[in-house]
Amino acid sequence: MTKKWLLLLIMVLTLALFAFGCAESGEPATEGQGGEEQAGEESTGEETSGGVIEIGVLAPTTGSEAYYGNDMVQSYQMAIDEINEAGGVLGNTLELFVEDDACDAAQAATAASKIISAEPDFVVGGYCSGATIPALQQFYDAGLIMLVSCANSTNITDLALEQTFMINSPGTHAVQTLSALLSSLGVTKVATIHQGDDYTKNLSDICEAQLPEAGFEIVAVEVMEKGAADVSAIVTAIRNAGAEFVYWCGYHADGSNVIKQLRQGGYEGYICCGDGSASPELITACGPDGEGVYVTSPPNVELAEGGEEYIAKYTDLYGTGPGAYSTLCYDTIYVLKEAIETAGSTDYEAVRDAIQNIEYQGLSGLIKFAENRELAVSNFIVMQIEDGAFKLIEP
Amino acid sequence: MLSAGEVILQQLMNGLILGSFYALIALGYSMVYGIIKLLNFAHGDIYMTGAFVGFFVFGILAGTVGSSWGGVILAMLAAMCVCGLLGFLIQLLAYRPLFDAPRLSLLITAIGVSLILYNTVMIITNGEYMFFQHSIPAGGLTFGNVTITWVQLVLLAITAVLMLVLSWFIGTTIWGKAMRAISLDKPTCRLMGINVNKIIGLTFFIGSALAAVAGVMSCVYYGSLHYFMGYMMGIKAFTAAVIGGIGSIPGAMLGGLLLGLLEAAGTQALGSSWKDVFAFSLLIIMLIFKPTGLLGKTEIERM
Amino acid sequence: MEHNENIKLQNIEVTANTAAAEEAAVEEPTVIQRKGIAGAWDNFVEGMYRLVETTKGKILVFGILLIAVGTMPLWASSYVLQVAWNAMFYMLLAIGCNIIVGYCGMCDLGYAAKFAVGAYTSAILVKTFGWNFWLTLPVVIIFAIIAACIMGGPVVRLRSDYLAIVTLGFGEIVRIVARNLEITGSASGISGIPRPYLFGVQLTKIWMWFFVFIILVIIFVIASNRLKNSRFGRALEYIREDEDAAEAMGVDVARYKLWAFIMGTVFGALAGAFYAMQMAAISPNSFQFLQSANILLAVVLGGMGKVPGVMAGAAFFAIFPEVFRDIGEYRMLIFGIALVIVMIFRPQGLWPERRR
Amino acid sequence: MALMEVTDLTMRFGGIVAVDTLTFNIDKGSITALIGPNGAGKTSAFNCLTGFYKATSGQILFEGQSLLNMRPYKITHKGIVRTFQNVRLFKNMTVMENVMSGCHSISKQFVGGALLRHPAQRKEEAEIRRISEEALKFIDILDLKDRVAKNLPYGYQRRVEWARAIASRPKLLLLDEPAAGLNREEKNDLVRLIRRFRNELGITVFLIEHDMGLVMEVAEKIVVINFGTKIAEGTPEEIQANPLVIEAYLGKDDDEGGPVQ
Repeated sequence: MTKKWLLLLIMVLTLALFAFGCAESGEPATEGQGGEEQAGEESTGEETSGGVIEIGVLAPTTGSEAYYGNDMVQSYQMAIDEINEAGGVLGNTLELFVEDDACDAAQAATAASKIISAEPDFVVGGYCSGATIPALQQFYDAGLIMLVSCANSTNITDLALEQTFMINSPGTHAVQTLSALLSSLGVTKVATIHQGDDYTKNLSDICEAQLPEAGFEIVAVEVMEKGAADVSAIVTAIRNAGAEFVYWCGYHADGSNVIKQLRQGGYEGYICCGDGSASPELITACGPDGEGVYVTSPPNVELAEGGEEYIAKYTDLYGTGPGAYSTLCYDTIYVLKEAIETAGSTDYEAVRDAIQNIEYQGLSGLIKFAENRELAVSNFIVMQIEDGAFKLIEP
Repeated sequence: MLSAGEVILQQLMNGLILGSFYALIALGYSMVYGIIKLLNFAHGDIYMTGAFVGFFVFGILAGTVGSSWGGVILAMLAAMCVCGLLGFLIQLLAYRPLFDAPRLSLLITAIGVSLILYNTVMIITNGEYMFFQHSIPAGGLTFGNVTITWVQLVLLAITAVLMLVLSWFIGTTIWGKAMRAISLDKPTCRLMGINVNKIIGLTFFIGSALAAVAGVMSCVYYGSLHYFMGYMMGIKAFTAAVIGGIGSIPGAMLGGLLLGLLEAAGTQALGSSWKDVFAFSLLIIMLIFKPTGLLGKTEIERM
Repeated sequence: MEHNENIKLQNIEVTANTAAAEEAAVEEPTVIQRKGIAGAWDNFVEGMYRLVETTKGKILVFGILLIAVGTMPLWASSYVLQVAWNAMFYMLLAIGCNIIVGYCGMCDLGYAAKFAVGAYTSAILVKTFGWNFWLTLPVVIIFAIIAACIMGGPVVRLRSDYLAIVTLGFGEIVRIVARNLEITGSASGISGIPRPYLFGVQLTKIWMWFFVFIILVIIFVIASNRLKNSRFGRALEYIREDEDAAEAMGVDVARYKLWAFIMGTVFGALAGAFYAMQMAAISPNSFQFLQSANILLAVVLGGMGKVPGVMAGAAFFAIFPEVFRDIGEYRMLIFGIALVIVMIFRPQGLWPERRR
Repeated sequence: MALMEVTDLTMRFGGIVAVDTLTFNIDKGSITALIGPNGAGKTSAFNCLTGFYKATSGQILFEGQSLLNMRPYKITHKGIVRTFQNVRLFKNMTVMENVMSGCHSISKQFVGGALLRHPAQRKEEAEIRRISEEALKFIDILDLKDRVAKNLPYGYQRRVEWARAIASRPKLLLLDEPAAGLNREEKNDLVRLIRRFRNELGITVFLIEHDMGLVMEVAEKIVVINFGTKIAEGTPEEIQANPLVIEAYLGKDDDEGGPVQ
């Protein structure tokens, strides 16, 4: 028995070590929750000035997508701090109430109900489409306006919820841009690689549906599981299919691996990445293999006006550079601010109509909604990696 | 466009490389299963930990030894030691108290250990991918449209050497013989004066060290690493171990290489979205028709 | 056979030396009285067991439980209800999984596949074909039986470790197939499933689902207990304890294992069907290996084969991450450590056993 | 009249012939014993009879029906029940539940009955309980019925196993070394019990055993095998006088049964 107790002691000690040792890296997650604690104390303010406008955030701050989730929370927080410093919205300060969906449908449902229970005024967030969709239904039932910052699956549009707006351009816009790029390059045989999840598969499906109409041929659709190391067999299959152009629909983390292996495996045609890979990390991770790779992306922070300031400020605050969706999240808060100011209150109908009719020029481009609450105008651009940096090109 | 022959040659090469990763990890599964009948769920995460240890050691050494093969070899040795010790400690702290408990409890403990490793690395790396930048010269042998890089050849060579060494170790040394004896009959080994716990510890050490080699190799070859890289790799390696005949060392090697080749063939023939279905279906069919695996021995049940 | 002789010899020695002591032990079952908190806990457990043995005690305990749970929507926020709903959903799965793992002793690492079958069947029929949800339930059961035969049929004769890996394989296959097929909505899954009606009321609010799930849990518990305390359930337990002896007593081991599989799958599939309706959206992501592992862990942590135990385990699984939401990433780490510690100290699970 | 006829039974493990053209009969209502020195193939023969091993060749007839290639549970359903050399109880279950397993082969309710609990199922459950309690009473361990099997001393575990066996109301009871691990007093009880099985319950008993004293006392017919083949068959007196048997035992005398007294 004593032996067992000794083991217990060792385990507790190890645990304590972990807890102390990792306290630093856990910082970003607690930052969002600081707001949460305060929010609990104060009553939810209505449009009267001096109150608090609470914004619920649904983001995957733990789990496989924790990196993006934390990046989202940080971007929201940055926007909110700026607004609060400048006097808030209609005299009210903004506060975040962050809940973690861990990119999992069941946890997202719980997180959503926790957000609803806290009775915020608005909800933003949503990274993984699969986790966001069940939550959207709940927000709709609870009568909360939701601005989906990142998730851009067309399935969200298909739900046709009257208070749910998508800040990110849907995949259909990306493919329109892609189509223009293909024409300018004069290639016809296209292969896509997705990662088997909602967002990337959706993008690949849109390619399969739209590109043949525009006269291109999809010669291969391959899937690379998230985090799978080996794609050499896929590369060979793509080469064998005779693809002249590979469209990588997945995320930047795996993207570098795919690009490297495509080049190592002897593929010599064009490579293009979707917006999931539009991150400067892609360039560093790819090294020389990344040269010449195209990216269809929402306006890149670095290329946007005021982008450098943004990066500098973000890096200064959080120690790392902003992620691919950072500006979308940042703009989300500003869209909300402008809508509230236009409406003059936090009234559901008024703010919803204000958002529907908004025209906001943000870091991520023009935000203006179509009838179906998707972005009306595609904000996609095409970039090419040249000498270790993104360069804007006109397809 | 590649010719049919080139496709086959290229896919064969792809399968062999992937298969050697599977084989190295499968060895650890098979050794541990053979000796204490435990499906060591944490093994995939030890592979992942090995990759990260290698990555960090490589980063530290890059300044002094350079970021070519020298650094890689040193990083590999360091990762082997650290992961070997880690495997030994896991066995000592988590599994040993449960050797006499129901098998399912042991399995659950293994899942628990897996969660611990996985989440620890996730917290340390903040859930981000790491990228392994080395300066190993590119290039290799070219046959028509097919290129086999030097890195690939070195990886295959390392795998082959390790397997030969392991076969020698298990087959001829006193330690190896003790391992085989324990897998047959633990109580009798105790009576014969074999320090069973020590041998089990050694088994974990060796299995984990091999997984660490695979981890560092994957850093070099694929260039990126992340905290969940061990999960699917672990499952696939276990599949490989079962296909080869779990508990059998040559079986693990054969199973690993075979699974790698089959996956490459599956990707080529059915497309990558059905690749895993193909692999798992094969596993199930295999188990139905030859439950002992390719090289496993049939045990005569005794009443 | 020499081996057997050895054992026999050992047995003789043991009996000879301790025959007298054992004789005494049989006359009077002595239970070692533990001291301190452990002793108090033992007494409490024994007391509770005695209490629920009497009819009055049963009514008292279950009455209090029912009132406490039944009035929850009055005083709890929708978040608490959602967590409670989640806990009950896990309970349903754990009760189903318990038939396979707890009663029959088969290691199932692919239980998520089983509830995926129910969730998808129901969701497709309701969303794509416009069926009434309640009418899909018989179809769900039929599909569950077919799926269990496909998944279980070939493997019930295999050794337990192989069973684990085969169930895991099937779990992955089901998820990948669901992801690749058009009818299952591929990677996006099926969303916007219309909520079903009950007594003319559309079940949109969480408290409605809360009550639906209370009823489901009660049905599942009763069904599971009935299965356990029957010839069928006992046969499963004989198999778990000793397959050869069970076979010698006339139990068709392969057939009963398959039926344990079928019953477990039917329970899981029904739970899955209701899950799809409450969430109004399902996707292959909800059926990952982690989900299977969670269910298995709930069963083992709670105490295999003991229905209240596995329910407690499931509740723990649903509530633990919520309680520790604030520590974010650390919670799964702590959970892993807790799991290892529990297994080392109580490999038979947390639920206390009556000591007799 | 022969209840079971074994003809030319052969069992090979790879190159080893464990049972070699063994032929004998078990008469209805008799107490028959199979004996032989260590490694003579007794247990292998026994496992062939109960279906746990597949006989390589030969024939086993029970009431004129072949048992070859029949799964063990089917054989139990025919009315043949066995015990194990090393007690194989369902360790974590109560004595009562253990004994109820005996009734498995004589009852038939399944999943439907379990879930619906209709009158037929209730009646059968009550019947199972009644038979099990009777069996426990017969072995005289009814007061242990709520104890967990693994907590019982060895001698009592054996008794539970016998109760379990007779609860299935078998026609033929196969005992695999029932005296193993029992002390003198318990062995005497066993002799009485075996007689009672036959006399009061009408069960034909077949046992394999090491303990010569016990076998000579209880068996009416003895079959002796060595190296898998039958070397003698007859009444205890005939066997005691048989020179082949004496040679077999004296030549390889290494078990506690000792030479023929």
